[in-house]
Amino acid sequence: MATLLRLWPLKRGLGCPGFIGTLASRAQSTAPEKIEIFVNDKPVKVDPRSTVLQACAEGGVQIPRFCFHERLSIAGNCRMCLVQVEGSPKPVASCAMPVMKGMKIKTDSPDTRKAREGVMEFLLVNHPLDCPICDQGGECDLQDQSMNYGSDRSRFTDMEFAGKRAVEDKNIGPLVKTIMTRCIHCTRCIRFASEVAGVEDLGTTGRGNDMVVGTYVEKLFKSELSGNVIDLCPVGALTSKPYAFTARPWETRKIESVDVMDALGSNIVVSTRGGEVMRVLPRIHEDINEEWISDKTRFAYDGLKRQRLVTPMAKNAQGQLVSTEWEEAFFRIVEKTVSLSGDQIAAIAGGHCDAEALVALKDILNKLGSEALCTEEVFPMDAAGTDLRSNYLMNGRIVGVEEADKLLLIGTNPRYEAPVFNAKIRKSWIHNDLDVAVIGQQPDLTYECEHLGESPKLIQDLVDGKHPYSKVLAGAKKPMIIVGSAMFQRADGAAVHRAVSSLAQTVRAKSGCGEDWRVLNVLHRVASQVAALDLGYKAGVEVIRNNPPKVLFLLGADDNTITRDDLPKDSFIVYIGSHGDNGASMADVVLPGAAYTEKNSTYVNTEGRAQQTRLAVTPPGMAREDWKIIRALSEILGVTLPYDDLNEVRERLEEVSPNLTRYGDVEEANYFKQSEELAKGIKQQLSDQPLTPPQLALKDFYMTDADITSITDNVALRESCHGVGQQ
Amino acid sequence: MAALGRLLRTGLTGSLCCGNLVRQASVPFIHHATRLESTETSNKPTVRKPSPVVKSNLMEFGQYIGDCLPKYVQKAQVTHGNELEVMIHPDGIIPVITFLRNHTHAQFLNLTDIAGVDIPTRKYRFEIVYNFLSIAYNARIRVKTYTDELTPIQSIEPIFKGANWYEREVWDMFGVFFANHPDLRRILTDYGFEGHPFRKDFPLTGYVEVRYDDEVKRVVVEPLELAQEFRKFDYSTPWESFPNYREVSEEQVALPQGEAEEKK
Amino acid sequence: MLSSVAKAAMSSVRTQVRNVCRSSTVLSDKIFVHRDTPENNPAIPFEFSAENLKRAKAIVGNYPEGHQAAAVLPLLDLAQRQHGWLPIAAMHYVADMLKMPKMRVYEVATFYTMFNREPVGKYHVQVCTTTPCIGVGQTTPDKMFTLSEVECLGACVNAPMVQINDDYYEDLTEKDIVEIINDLKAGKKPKAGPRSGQNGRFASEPKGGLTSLKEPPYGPGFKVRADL
Amino acid sequence: MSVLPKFRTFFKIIKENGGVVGSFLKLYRTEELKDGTLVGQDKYGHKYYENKRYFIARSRWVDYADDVGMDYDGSQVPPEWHRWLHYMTDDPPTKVPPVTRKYILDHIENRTGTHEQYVPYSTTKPKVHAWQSPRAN
Amino acid sequence: MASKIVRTGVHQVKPILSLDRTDARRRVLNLYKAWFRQVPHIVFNFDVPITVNQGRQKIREQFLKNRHVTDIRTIDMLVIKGQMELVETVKLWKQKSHIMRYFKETHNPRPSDFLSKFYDGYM
Repeated sequence: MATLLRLWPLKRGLGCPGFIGTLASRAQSTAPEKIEIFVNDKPVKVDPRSTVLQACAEGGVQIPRFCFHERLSIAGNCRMCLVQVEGSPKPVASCAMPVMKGMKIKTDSPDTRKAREGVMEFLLVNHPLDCPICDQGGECDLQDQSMNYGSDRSRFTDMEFAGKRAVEDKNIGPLVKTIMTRCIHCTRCIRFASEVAGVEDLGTTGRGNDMVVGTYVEKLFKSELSGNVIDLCPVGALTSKPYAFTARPWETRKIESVDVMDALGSNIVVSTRGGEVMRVLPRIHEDINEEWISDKTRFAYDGLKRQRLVTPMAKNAQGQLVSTEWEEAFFRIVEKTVSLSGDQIAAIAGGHCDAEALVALKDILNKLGSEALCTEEVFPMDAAGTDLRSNYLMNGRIVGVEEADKLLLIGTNPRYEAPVFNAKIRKSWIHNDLDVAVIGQQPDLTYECEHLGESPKLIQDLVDGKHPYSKVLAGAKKPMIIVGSAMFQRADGAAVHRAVSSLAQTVRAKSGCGEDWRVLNVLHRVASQVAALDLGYKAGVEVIRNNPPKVLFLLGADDNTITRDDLPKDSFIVYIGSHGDNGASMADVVLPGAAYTEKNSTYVNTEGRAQQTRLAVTPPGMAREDWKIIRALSEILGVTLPYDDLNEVRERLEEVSPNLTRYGDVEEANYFKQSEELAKGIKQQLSDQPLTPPQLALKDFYMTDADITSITDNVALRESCHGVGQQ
Repeated sequence: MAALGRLLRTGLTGSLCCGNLVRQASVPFIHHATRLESTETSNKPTVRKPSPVVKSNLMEFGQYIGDCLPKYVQKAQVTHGNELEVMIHPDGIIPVITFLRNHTHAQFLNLTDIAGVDIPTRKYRFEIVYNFLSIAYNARIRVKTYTDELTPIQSIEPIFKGANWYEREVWDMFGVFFANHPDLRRILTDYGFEGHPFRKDFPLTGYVEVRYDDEVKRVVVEPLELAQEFRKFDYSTPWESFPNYREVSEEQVALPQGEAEEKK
Repeated sequence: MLSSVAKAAMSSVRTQVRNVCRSSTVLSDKIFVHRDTPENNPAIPFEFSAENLKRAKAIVGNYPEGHQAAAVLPLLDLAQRQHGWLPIAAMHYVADMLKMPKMRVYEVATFYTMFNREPVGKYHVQVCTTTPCIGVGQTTPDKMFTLSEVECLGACVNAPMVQINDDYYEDLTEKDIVEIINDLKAGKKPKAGPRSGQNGRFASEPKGGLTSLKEPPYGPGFKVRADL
Repeated sequence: MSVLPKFRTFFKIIKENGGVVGSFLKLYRTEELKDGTLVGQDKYGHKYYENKRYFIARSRWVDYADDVGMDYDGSQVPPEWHRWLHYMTDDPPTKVPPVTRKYILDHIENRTGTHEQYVPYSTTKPKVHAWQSPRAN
Repeated sequence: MASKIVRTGVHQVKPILSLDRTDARRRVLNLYKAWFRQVPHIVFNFDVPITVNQGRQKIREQFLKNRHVTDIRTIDMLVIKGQMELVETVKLWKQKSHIMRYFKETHNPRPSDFLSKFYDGYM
């Protein structure tokens, strides 16, 4: 029956409160007066738009459920949430029943129990008893709830030897494992796919006893958010393929951390056992990732065990990097560095560096007399450049998109650059009538969007009001412009920046959205960029290319922005990082650092929110936390940095940029006017090259961030790429 | 000595005035076991049902001890249906135990065990538990007293020679000092061992590790370094946070309390 | 006294013992996943004929703007009528036509037993489930007959009955069904409707003639005040 | 009991072991002097002797080839001679040649202590795969 | 006067051995002397690779380790334990390794400066 119950198509504007109330709750502005109901004879005041289940939760009673999920539409097909309502002849499915004034709800009466026990028995009729070999065991809703509502004896005698109902497993890709016999048809995965992921691949076929959840035809569940169905599945029908049979949930240790695969800083929980990361799960953060994470976040952890730098390495006489001791590696660096003046030393920071390491590297170079500290990502340094924080932040916040009514994406593909953010855009598109327009090559997005064109000149046309869409923007109440950081990597990056910032100012002025609404947003692609810019790193390696140093420090920089050919023959490269890749291969000395699960460190996401990762496992072998390496090196170099422990580094961070230690807060910036004034000075002209986001296919999504995901060895993701490639 | 004299006096007068009571109390002791065998017809053989007769007898006897030694006995109670416990003040160890050993209607001549319990939250963190057996009456009794780390407790070695090693054991494991013990020294731990392992604040792993060192050709002791993290299990499920849905499956057995007499 | 004890004992026993269910699960003879076969795969083109296309447009036009997906049932039926059965290509065609996700079309097509997702014979004999079956779910080698067991066809008064393609044959006897099949084999189209089982009645009237409503219907003004 | 036969035996032993010098060398090498009949020689050049005059367990012995020098070792005896030497059989391989099968490996001596010795290694995969730098040119 | 008031406010406890500080001090000194006198015998009997002076130094160190203790009962308890140790030592119940335990020669204290901690991996 799910076919009929499900809301297809999720019509935009159909988000009436009772229907998808929870989803649209943010959009609702004024709350109506509360009404009184009675939960187990206890009076509770609740919102009249809420369902019985939510009302009971407010009254402190948790109602068992399988199909109901706060962030998905209501299906009401598991019937586990039955409650007795006085005056109603039959038990009521509380998840789908709106509250009414004076309702008397009994959540633990004998009738309620009996009803739920009946439901449970029916669910278990066709559920296999394979909990001992099921990966969901220990965190299974069915298991937990059957402890309360399960029958103590079985009516299953199977005298005909017919067995239980069996359903064939589907192959929906290398990430999600299906054991469909365990499925209880809650349709959460289907609703997730069609509502949040925007991929209508899953559905129910057949009816009655023959109902099957699946794809009907043999195909992959091709979504960048596919891993979330593993968490959603209340039973073990959908489990993680890479995690299969590796650990039990009760024996893992859970550490709350932050993801660094994209610039959103999704909140995650890292499950470890015996010094190994077993899996990564999402952690709820309403303002960033709600409770979803992208597949890269979820499945990149096996890269933490591959291609790792575990010992310091130095080049031997044959020019081959060989393992060595810390003392020896430091000595080699000192040997080269000691005689140099400051301007012959430089450093490049990569995309996954934490703020602690960045500040330490900055301090050591400053002490050595060098100012040549760059990030791999380019950002126009002309005019205001990175001096004004509002220039490089997602000023309107990630949740801002839920309020916005017009969204202009310039040269970005949020679906792969920030999948969770893309889900938020889709949510806003469904519930808030968000209009999306795109400038740049058209990406395959999960919502409808107007494609304005590919040329950057269009931006200027919009500013000048030549383009018809400029009227739409002007009519918007809360417009948002999101520009991908990849656009600043172009030769005419500065011009794009000028155009975008003047467009933002124009739109703001015309639409009358007020001073508080922030129009200009930059969507970064790497986790370290905002922190690096906050700390005063120069964006882009132009400085280094123009003034080749004798000694170059690479802090996790693997993008080949500077190669050996850019440097003099006798230059000396030191690589500090966790994974061996381009950076390490061209280095003379390699110092093994810690990956994001192995250190307590600070990252700032694209909206300027400082967050902490926490140490879940110790760095492998002789690897050390990055800032400690730099601190130790500074002592050898004779420019000892004045901090010995994490607190002292954080104090230093606070000195440099106080927002970096205000964890969880967004430090806002509002200097758009000044920035635009300054940007007017930029003389560079917009080219006619089409704006192309760097990631257009799902394959690109899985193949990026090579240094952490270590694609050459990352089995799951590689298979995924192959699978996707074949389709 | 004076205390002993007083005890004997009180004991005597107690037994004289409550002679009637004593007879009632002690007579069932003799038939205690046979009674149990004959009346027990439960179909659950592993669970011994306490006999109310036994219980009331024990309570009467506890009452009697309390009456005889009002200065020391703080509380008498019957736990688990048929186990008599007498809580006493630490000063009264010698008199009470002498009484229990020598009184005609007690004759707890056999010291089964001395145990210690560490409850760090209490003001007197250690509970010292004496278990006695009266062969004459086939009865057991448990005497409990308390102390802290520094307050010495009187040794009952002069009364029961068998207490010697038990008290050494309590000293070794808990660090409770027994005054007047003829030979108080460690009994279980190695020479040079520091700390008292049964104390709750003593870490499960100990403070030191012992290994044979090849260089010095001798066993050496070093501060503990754990090479492996503890296995820690996290049994909480999301459902666990809603205890409303957990049925209470076991019925709390109400412990019959002996009449508590808090004496100065 | 004794009886009350016995009753109490019995009732306590009864609460403890649950009934044993012995019937095994009945599953459909169809599978609910698609597997590519030479005669049914997405590569085989499917298109509405010009005539059907016109019909389809009309059907779609019945629904308000934005709710075209509601036309999926009639369109699938149209496709099945055109092709004889419903290949996956037809589902894709309908999905594209209505701009709805393919999965949603699969769901509809698998939900209704009237959609034949595998080739059926010229005559699709659908028998009420109570009839003893022979080789249900199979098609005869000459692709003439497909026998399937279906749920209630809504003609219970005239049971037993079969549905052959769109026609109901009711009040059947053994003789009738043999006759029907033979007729069909011979290429003739037997008369649909009630057969000899109830003496060839017209519809679902009682066998022994009318038992009520025998007198002529009352005219207007019956039992009404004369002055009105 | 005459002493004379003993002397005769003594001189015989001296003679069979290559005179006075040879006997001293032999004594130095094996710390034993015996006389016996040569039963055979294996592929390595070790010579096998027997003299029933000695007690069993002493009555068969091996005289290692000269090229092993002082580094002789019980494991240098090939299995077919090992059987005879340890009285598992009375037929030396010279009389009853050993059965050859294609799956029987060639005999090698115990290599413990040499650079060819067997060193156990872990068969489990390392938890963390270390990065190897690509070979320089 | 003030100190007297304070003392009356303090919880009354049963003494272990000593009744006042001088008594406790006497016991400590006696124990120290006893150990001190035994050192040559210990060194000889146990055949430990230390000199008499080193032994005495160690005893002094062990006593000074508890110099901050002021509670009389704690002092008494320490004296009792010290006495027990002495008996165990003198009666040769202990073995050589038990004596050498005081010297902790194989134990390398953890480094405290940043660089050594960095090299050792203790952070």
